[in-house]
Amino acid sequence: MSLIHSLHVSFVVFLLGLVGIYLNRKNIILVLMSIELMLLGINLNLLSFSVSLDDLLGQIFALFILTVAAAESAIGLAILVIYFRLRGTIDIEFIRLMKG
Amino acid sequence: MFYLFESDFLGLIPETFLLLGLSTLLGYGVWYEKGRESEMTSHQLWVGGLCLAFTFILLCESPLMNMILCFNTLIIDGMSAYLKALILLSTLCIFGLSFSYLQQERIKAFEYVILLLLATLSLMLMVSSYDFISLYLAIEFQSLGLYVLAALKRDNEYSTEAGLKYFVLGAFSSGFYLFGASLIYGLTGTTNFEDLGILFTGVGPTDLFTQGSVVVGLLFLSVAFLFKISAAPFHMWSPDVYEGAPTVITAFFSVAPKLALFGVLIRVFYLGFFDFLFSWQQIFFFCSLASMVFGSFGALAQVKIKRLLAFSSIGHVGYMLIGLATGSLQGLQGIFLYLLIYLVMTINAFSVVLSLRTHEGEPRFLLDLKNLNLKSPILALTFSLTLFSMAGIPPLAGFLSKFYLFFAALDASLYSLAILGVLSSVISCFYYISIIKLMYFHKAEEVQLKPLVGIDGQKGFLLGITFFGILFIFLYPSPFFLLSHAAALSIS
Amino acid sequence: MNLFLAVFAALGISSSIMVIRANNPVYSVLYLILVFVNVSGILILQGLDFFAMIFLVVYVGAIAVLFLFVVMMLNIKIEERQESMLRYVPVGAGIGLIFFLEVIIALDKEFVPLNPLAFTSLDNDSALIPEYLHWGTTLGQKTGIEAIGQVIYTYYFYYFFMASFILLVAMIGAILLTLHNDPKVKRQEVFEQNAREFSRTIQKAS
Amino acid sequence: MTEFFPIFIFLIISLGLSLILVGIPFIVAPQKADPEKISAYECGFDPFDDARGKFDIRFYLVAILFIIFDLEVSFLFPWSLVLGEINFFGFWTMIFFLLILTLGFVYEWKKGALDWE
Repeated sequence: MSLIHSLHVSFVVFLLGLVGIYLNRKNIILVLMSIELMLLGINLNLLSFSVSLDDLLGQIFALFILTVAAAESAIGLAILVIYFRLRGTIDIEFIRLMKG
Repeated sequence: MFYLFESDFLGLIPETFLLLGLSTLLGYGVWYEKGRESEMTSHQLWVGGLCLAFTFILLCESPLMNMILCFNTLIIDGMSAYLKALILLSTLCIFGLSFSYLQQERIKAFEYVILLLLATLSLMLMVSSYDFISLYLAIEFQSLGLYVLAALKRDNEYSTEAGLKYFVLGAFSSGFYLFGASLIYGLTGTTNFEDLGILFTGVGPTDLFTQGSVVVGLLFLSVAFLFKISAAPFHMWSPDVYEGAPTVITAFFSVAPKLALFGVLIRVFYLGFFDFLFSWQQIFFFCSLASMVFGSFGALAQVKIKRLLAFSSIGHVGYMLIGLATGSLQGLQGIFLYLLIYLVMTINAFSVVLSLRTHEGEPRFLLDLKNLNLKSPILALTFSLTLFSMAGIPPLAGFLSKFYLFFAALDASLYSLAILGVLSSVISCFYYISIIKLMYFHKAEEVQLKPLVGIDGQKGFLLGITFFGILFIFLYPSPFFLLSHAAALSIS
Repeated sequence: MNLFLAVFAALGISSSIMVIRANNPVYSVLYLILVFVNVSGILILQGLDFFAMIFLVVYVGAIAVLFLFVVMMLNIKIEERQESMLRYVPVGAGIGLIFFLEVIIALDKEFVPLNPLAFTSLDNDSALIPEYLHWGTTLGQKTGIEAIGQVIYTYYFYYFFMASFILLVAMIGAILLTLHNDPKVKRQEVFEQNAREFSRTIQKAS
Repeated sequence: MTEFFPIFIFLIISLGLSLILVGIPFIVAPQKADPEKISAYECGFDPFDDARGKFDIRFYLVAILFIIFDLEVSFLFPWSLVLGEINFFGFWTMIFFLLILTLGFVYEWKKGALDWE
């Protein structure tokens, strides 16, 4: 029975990651964090499926999602740092250089 | 158990060669880079191009044509060989274009070549991946390389902003893809396309399975893929990224990933979920309609060259999605043919844009095209013929591919798609011809004409080859028909 | 047992809400760490101890530290005005509800239909999900980490190679983007300094 | 799950101890805060900027490389346990993995990312 509970948790965390990307006007770091939240939700989802199906494939998928999430956040923060050094700010409303 | 796979590495010879060449290039580059950065980049470009040429030869001569490798995580068949050849050719053309570009833009990072080779390696592995995990790893491997390439010019605000936007949307669409894949894994227990195909055989719309969240997972998967090929409802990111990234990288963006992602789309939806045709056909039907309309109408209001090319590539994606929406082998063959001709046209268009360079920098606005026919008449002629073929004027290559796709759509009785395809290509004719009018008939006010920087050898060669292809493909198209037919047959 | 799951789940969800709503980025990073810890707690309850520890080591140890680094490096002003989220509530809640209900209802209804047993007793909800006989524990005692280790390096070695390529690209990309060694900085070349000989440094001027 | 009980008790004790140590001064110590006492002391003047100084970029690069090599180590854990059962094929797979990451390490060393000026 604990599968459905952990599924609920993983769906809510995934949804909050989704909401964090769309509905925030603060700064880009929050977008990167909500991407991490999304990947965390998916990891939990896969692991609870793997426990309920009693099969290893989900755990292997989750392990590789973990490595890709780490590499991705490394690159994302690298781009963010050079963007900050150029523009002095990372508020979302100033990232509209190429409008129209 | 371990004796099963002796021939596994036989099938992967092109990729292993590319990997070994890559690592030696990396070692050579970083060891001898100290004093001579700019020569190092051109060295790397030449040796990288040679490495790609050898991989192409190895690919054509590979001993195994149809095989499932590495404990059914990879597959090698007609389609993957065809698309790998196209990917290698497109990267070779990009290398050709970037010789003069790197000097003019003073990009002294030799890693540009390494990252492009890594991206090609990941595209080749993506095309032949056979389940959700290897597909996800290949997609991430490719997009990580491209995030960095998009943000390569660290001192240019547009490039870093393009890299940031591409990163956020790439990570976002991978999140969608993973959610879909985890749902499908949760309900079927397998991530392999072949097992999924076997599991779902004979599943009709009323079956128990299909009401459940397998369709939800499928929806998430298709949304993620449509995001990545920037089809219509999810295309907002691509004009900004295409405009911000360095021009050669924009050329790479608009050619190579689209090739691989269409191969992946075909692999997932025709091999794994073909029995769910009733559900994902509507998604592609709607998206191809929307992207044809957005592609043509969006381009009307454009002022900058690269944004216009971005919208025209959205339009081309819309035409290719027609082939997917048909669900028939003719549609597939139409897609493969269209991919080949799209590759030729885009390389030609980008090499023309790159050779428009004047001494004080790169042209960004369409107005810089003014009275090009006085500056260099041949370039103006080439560009206008390329634009005609993009619009689909009969004797040129673009017409051949569109003609074939519309016939496949009519066979699969998707009449509205075919009609709207013709209408949107008429609208796209309008804005293509407006550029040609700008080149020929607008008189620039200032008296002296800014002379263009000379076109270097590699770019001239590329211009000639692609121009020849656009003009004369109509005379002898049968080898390309046979190739795309063989590729399409391997999916049946 | 269910109590712990409920506690971890509640803490995890509330702190992930706070990650988005906190106005000071340092607070949101700390809430992110709290989410990671709670999720690894849930994993321990499900018996995946290797993953719980790897989550703690990799997610909390490395990624959250990186986020803290970047938050400290870019001196981000604290959000003074707490712009009201009420504007988004109708639309956001609507979409969120549809998405959430659709997936949950779809999942709950036919979660694992393969077992015909489940349909005979449709009335009480608990019988719908059959409790599995965990063969893993009854037969050989293979812990989670050994099971994973046996499979990753032999059967799924292709994914393992792809993971190494991804790490390579991440390393090259991060260095290419952030490293700028300006030539003006005089660097200590220890080997050259040691290997200096008298004859080569002092030349007779005449 | 019972084998995790000792760890859980250890967790509870450490959590409780730290909360007590943090909580007691709030309860016991006198709290008489007035604006002057709370504001940051800048020898009489009010501070221009918040006290947080900016980090240098070198620290960032070390954090990134830590993540990548941390992941490499986390792949070594299961390998070391099952080396007996995955005989030579598993061994050579890990060697290839380490080879690629040493290639990255050589690249980073020669590029000067580890120098510390």
